[in-house]
Amino acid sequence: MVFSKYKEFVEDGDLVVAWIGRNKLLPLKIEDGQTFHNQYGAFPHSEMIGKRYGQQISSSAKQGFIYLLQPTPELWTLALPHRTQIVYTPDISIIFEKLRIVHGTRVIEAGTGSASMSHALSRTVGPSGKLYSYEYHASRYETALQEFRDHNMLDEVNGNTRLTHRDVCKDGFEIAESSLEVDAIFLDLPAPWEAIPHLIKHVNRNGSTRICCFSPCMEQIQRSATALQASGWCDIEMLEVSYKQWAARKTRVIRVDDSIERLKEVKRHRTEGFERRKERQRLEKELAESAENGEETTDSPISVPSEPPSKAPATTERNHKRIREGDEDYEWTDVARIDSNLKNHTSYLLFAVHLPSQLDNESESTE
Amino acid sequence: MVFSKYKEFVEDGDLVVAWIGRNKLLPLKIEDGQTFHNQYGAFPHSEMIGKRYGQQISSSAKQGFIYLLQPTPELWTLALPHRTQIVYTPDISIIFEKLRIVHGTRVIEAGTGSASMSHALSRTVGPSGKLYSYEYHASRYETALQEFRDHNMLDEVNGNTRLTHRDVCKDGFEIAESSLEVDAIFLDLPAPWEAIPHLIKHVNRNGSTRICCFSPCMEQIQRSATALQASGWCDIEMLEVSYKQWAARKTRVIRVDDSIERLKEVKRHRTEGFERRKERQRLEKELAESAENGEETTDSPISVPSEPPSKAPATTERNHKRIREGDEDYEWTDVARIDSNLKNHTSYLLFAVHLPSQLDNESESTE
Amino acid sequence: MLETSPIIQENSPVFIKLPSENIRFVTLKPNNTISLGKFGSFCTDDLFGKTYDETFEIYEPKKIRVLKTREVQILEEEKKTNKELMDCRSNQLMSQDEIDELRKQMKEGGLRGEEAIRQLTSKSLTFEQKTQYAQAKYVNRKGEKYLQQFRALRPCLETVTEYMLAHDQYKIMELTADCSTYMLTLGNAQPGGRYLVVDETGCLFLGSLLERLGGDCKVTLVHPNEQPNSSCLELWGKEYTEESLVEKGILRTLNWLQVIGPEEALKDMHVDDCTEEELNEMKLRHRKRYEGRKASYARLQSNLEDFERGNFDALFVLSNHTPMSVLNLLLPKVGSSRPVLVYSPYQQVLVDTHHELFKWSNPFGVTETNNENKTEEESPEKQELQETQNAWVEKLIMLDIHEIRTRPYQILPERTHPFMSIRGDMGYILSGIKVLSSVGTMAAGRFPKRQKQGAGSKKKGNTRV
Amino acid sequence: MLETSPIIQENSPVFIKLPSENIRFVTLKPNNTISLGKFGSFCTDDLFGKTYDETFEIYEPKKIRVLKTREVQILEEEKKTNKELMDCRSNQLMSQDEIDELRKQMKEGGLRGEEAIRQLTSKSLTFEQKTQYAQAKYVNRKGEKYLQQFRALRPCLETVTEYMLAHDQYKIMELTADCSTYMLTLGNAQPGGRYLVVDETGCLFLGSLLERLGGDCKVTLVHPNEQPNSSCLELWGKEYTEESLVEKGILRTLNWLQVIGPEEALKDMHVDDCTEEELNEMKLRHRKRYEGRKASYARLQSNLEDFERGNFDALFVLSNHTPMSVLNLLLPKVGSSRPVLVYSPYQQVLVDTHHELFKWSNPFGVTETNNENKTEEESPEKQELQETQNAWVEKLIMLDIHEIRTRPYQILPERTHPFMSIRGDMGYILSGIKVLSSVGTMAAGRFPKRQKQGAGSKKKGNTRV
Repeated sequence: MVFSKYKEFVEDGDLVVAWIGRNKLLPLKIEDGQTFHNQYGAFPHSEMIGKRYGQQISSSAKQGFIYLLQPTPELWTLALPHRTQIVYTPDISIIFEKLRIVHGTRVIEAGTGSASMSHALSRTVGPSGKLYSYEYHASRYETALQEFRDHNMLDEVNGNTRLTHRDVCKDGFEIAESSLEVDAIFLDLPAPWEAIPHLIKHVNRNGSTRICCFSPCMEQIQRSATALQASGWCDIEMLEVSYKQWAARKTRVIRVDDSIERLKEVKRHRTEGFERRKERQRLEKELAESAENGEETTDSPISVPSEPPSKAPATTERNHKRIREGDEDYEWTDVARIDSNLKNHTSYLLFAVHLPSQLDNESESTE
Repeated sequence: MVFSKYKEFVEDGDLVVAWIGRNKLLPLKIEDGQTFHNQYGAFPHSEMIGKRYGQQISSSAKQGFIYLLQPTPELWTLALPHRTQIVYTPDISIIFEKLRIVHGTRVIEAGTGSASMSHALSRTVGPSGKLYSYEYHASRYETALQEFRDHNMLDEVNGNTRLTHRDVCKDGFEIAESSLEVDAIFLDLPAPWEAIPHLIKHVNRNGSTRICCFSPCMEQIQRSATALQASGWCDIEMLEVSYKQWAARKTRVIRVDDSIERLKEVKRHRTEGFERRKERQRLEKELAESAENGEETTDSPISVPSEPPSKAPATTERNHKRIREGDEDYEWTDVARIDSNLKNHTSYLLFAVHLPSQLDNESESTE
Repeated sequence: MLETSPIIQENSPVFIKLPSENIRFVTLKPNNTISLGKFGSFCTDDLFGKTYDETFEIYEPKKIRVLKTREVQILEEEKKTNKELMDCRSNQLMSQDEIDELRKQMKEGGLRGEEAIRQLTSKSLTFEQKTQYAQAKYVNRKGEKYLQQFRALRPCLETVTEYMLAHDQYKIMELTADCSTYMLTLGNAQPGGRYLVVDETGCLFLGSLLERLGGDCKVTLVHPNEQPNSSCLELWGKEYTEESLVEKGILRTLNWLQVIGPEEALKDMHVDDCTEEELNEMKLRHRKRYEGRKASYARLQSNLEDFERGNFDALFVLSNHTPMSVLNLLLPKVGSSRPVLVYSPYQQVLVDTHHELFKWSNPFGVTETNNENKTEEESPEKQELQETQNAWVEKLIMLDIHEIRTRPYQILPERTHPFMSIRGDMGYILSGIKVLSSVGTMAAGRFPKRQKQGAGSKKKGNTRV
Repeated sequence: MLETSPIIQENSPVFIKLPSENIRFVTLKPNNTISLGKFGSFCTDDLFGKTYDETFEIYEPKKIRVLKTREVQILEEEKKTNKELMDCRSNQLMSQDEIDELRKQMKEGGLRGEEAIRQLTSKSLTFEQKTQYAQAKYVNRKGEKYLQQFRALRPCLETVTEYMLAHDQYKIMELTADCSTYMLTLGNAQPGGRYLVVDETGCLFLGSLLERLGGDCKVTLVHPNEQPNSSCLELWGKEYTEESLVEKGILRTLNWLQVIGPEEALKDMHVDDCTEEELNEMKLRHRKRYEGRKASYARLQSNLEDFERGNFDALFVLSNHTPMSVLNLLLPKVGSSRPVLVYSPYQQVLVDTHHELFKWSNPFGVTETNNENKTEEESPEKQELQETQNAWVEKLIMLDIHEIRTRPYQILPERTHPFMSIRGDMGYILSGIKVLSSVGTMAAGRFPKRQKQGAGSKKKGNTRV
């Protein structure tokens, strides 16, 4: 099955997802003798073998660390190489809800793309389910095939996934050796409406079949909706997934009283300075008078060294240094902060249901 | 000007907005001799005259109260009688930002509708600005005219607003006695694209003119965008206003330890009960044996009155009564709660700018 | 494994969705009449053998037929159109004459409701003719009373949640289907998994987990009362009841008192062995009770052993208790590299939890040493870890607070827009992944910055402002 | 009143928006060369007399012309198309041959950048041909270097805020234009108003307020340092500088020390009167300094008197200080029935403030009695209120926390969708209206339920979980 069953220890040949830093994950194929490098140093794979999944690995020079995580479709989605725009986990999870993707579900997916959806589907439908994935683009197909093989997903190697190189819009979904009937269909295609007419052969005869068309533009959705209706799908719904991610942060509690205290210190500071300046002026004046020299000096730079006031305004000094968030010398309050870059849109999700009663319609109309 | 200038005291003849309860506001025309009634009692207007704006007024029987607020366009929006779907304050405020509605702006608005936008525009453009409002629907026009008159908005009575009964899509915006040139245009019409060609006569010759089309459906926006482009508008942008309102609330802090304590009490309670039951069984058995009667009674209702355990589980009792939010006997934490009904959509807002250079285009093309 | 069928059968659980969008739950006992109030009634037997999700019409009293897809499509279109008319700029004044004319037409024509609606709403739905909208709105309201149709839905995450949100949203902690499915996905719920669950949503979430995995999983449910509140489970059918799940070996339950005091809990449940002789002498009822108690004890012992073994594949927390008080007790039982998911109706609760989890750490190996004698067969790597147990701590990384929701649209020709108003409440989800950190390397120089342990977050609670 | 003109003039403030979407601020001194880096340079004189918002092309070194609307429309369309291509499902593999071909074509053809883009992007933008998208994306990036165009924007709420968010978002407390305009609207900002403002956004908000009212208002700005930080004001032009505003009588400023200790503040500023004789004997510079100090004293006195008079038409707070510490000092100065608006980048800060404001009350009339001798001409009603001052308290009602933001769309034929990613940060606004409540009636029976005064919100801060 996809990736492997839950396991505790990292073995030679495993695929791991390495946590490098916040929002920075990398896939790593463990091969004894290899070494992973990043800005914090070298991480020999030999040091990783036998470690627990989730365990921290230090670089050889102990300059930094990574964590080795066991891959899941969700971690894979964050770490995978992008061949196309990918389907992210929030969209995937809503599609699972609406398409009733559960253990045992048989699913058609076209196209495969970067395969983030494929991994999630394969995982959830499990050994009693089946994923039929179609990809039109030749090199993307080849890459996905290799990936599925590496991840133990292919049905030929005890997995549940069948990958086909096909332009489904032109050639449909039929697979020679078997009659294909599915519970759920996911179309992530530029023109889903061209594929929809081919699907009627593959819907359930004795139960409902659900479909999702995933398209970024409103006009694509409108065309797909028309095509679905024409093919006898009903319960046509459209929605967008709105998703935000927040981090817990701290923000300083500063009271007006604090600022008033600082203003008072500034005033005291100035008053002291003023007193000192007055005294200095008096001295200078005496000096000048004694030297018969009337030139004013108050506004020019003064060479007489001015002492700092006895009480340095500590708060002012503090304001000059950058305060670390959560610094114990200050008071903080807990807040939530959203990512500064927000995914405002991925795609519109169009859903519909096909029911056996439609097949009666068809047989009636052909009778 | 719209409503009146800020004032301190309620006078006979004033329009006030009465706060009746959370999210419940009503317009009230103060007329000596009249009385306002609600479920809390009677509120004679005579008691309101001379009171401060913002002051609480008790019902005659002191059973309840209202607050008298001085009307603002925003309070009016919450209190006004709905003649059509209204434009709400969040949309209004974004439209003001995008159309650069400021002191002195000259604005066209069509249609007037329930006039929530009209009030806000009239207020903000102020005495040096001008609002030209158009309404097609005869009875809505009449109602709005009376309302504008009552609210001191009409230009004929020292205000800044001119209301015209007109189908602008058919007959355009021209006003006989003056040449109309404006800085901003707001179209809240079923088919704005029909009105757009008429606007070219009314854009600024020496500066930019901005427009907003306010339409609930995507297809209306698409048509309007095409019409704007055809009329030489540029900088075409579309957006939706997303708005949420939160209330500060408290939620209880309950720790697992609290539940463990309760489980322990239940256990103690049961053990005590079990001991008592065992004792009772023993007594009953003796009784039965002495009476030569072997019938078991433990599972049948028992008539021997069972005493409550010495320590009643107070927490359990508490769980049965409804706890008031913020009850001092409990621990609470502060949270925010959204309204349970969320405005998911009002309208799409389409904006564009008209520049004097377009007028050069036109003169060129007519030359 | 839990069976599911696309076909409605005797004793199947069914959600009946009415034209009014109201939704009801029934278990279809044979030869029973189900009354839908003004929408009519039908006999359960007539549904057996039919497919879930179909739309049925009560065309004569107690007679039902499946509506063909085309008919359903037309009904949907009308319903959407009318919904839009109600939402969308339709607060127009409507003359009494117009209303009366409509009433007359419907009455005299003797039209079936759906036809009346079709006829009226299909007529000139241009934006210019708003008054017609108002008419259609009126007709729709009438129509709802005439349309004798319903859909028979299969229990599923979406439908069960919709039902519960409509009927008792606080009982399920206002949990939306969107939050449940996102937690299941982030939690890597997969067939064969072993999960630790705290679920105070009447086990709505647990039901969704079991549905997704078809019951191919082991779940330990920790609950705050003597018995768990699992009232939502039966909405998935009788196979999903707590009793059935426990019997099938899918579900184990423990209450908090048992979790914190396993020995005492076992002692309380202990039953002295009876000899064969004593057993034979017992009355049948007494013997059954004895055997029941013995079985309960064995089950508790097994549940506790399984719990102590830890290494769960995910932890899901949906609790009215302060999350950290739950997590402190359960995090040590989660496997390394495994996800932890916490739900709350309030973002702020999760912000606090996030801050506390950021600081949370737990010496690794301590829980294993408790049952050292049971782990003799473990790999040498693990033993090595145990030897240097003080050098390793469990921590959480990738902590994030998620807000997920769906925004539904009306999708109709020339009238595409998001629904005007939707449900506002929604919850938040905190996620993290458990890892093992080396205490030794944590002080190293170039390591990524981390917040100082125990950095003071002085609360502004009682201080003067 | 502050003047505005749609025509660019000598010393006008202008925001230059480049094809890269970068935005720069310049004040147009006469006969100056403005360099736009790779986009070329132009002479300021050539902009004078032109209309704001137009798009200019640098068609020869230092020569500019206004682009006609049609040309601008085409550029916009291309830019949007390219933006979409970058956002939208375009992470395709692109062959090096394709890239090289494009490079060659652009180089050999000697096309002007805009023409190259038009030619390439207009070609077969179907969804099937994704590789073309990637090409267009590449061309666009190149194109930005060739397009020698810019727009000359007038300072306004939207543009100034966009500029500040791009250049120093923390200086302006991440205040968005959407929040500013919503506060101005909810705050009923209207010509002739008298406002109390705490603005630590570099006076970005204050600038927006003055822009909206055309300066037809009186504003008292309370600030935390000796002098206010009003660095954003100059972005609206020289008429908007603090000095100019103070001189015109539009702006008064007070720092917190002056607010809490007016007598001492005045005493500190006091200057002994000089006789006419002494003045005549003074050196000019000394005399100027003396007069300056006298004027400062008079201004402070006037500012303080005006502040003490209270009755402001709205209070706007955008402060890094805990809102309640600000509100405690300023709420008594707000007029009854007048709005109070508080901005924060964080919702939680406003939740706390909301809870505290819910409990806040202030005896009414106390502030008036301080300057009793100044209020002799007041109405009998007011005097009556003062007599029973203990019976009335100031409170806030209609407290709400608002979240407002805009969601921009790409609007292109066949390619309509919301922008793929937008700025995530945004602030929140707390609003309320000040009222006068009767202490006597507050205990009456049927009054709407209210939270008990001082109801304990025990913080979970240091307690064990």
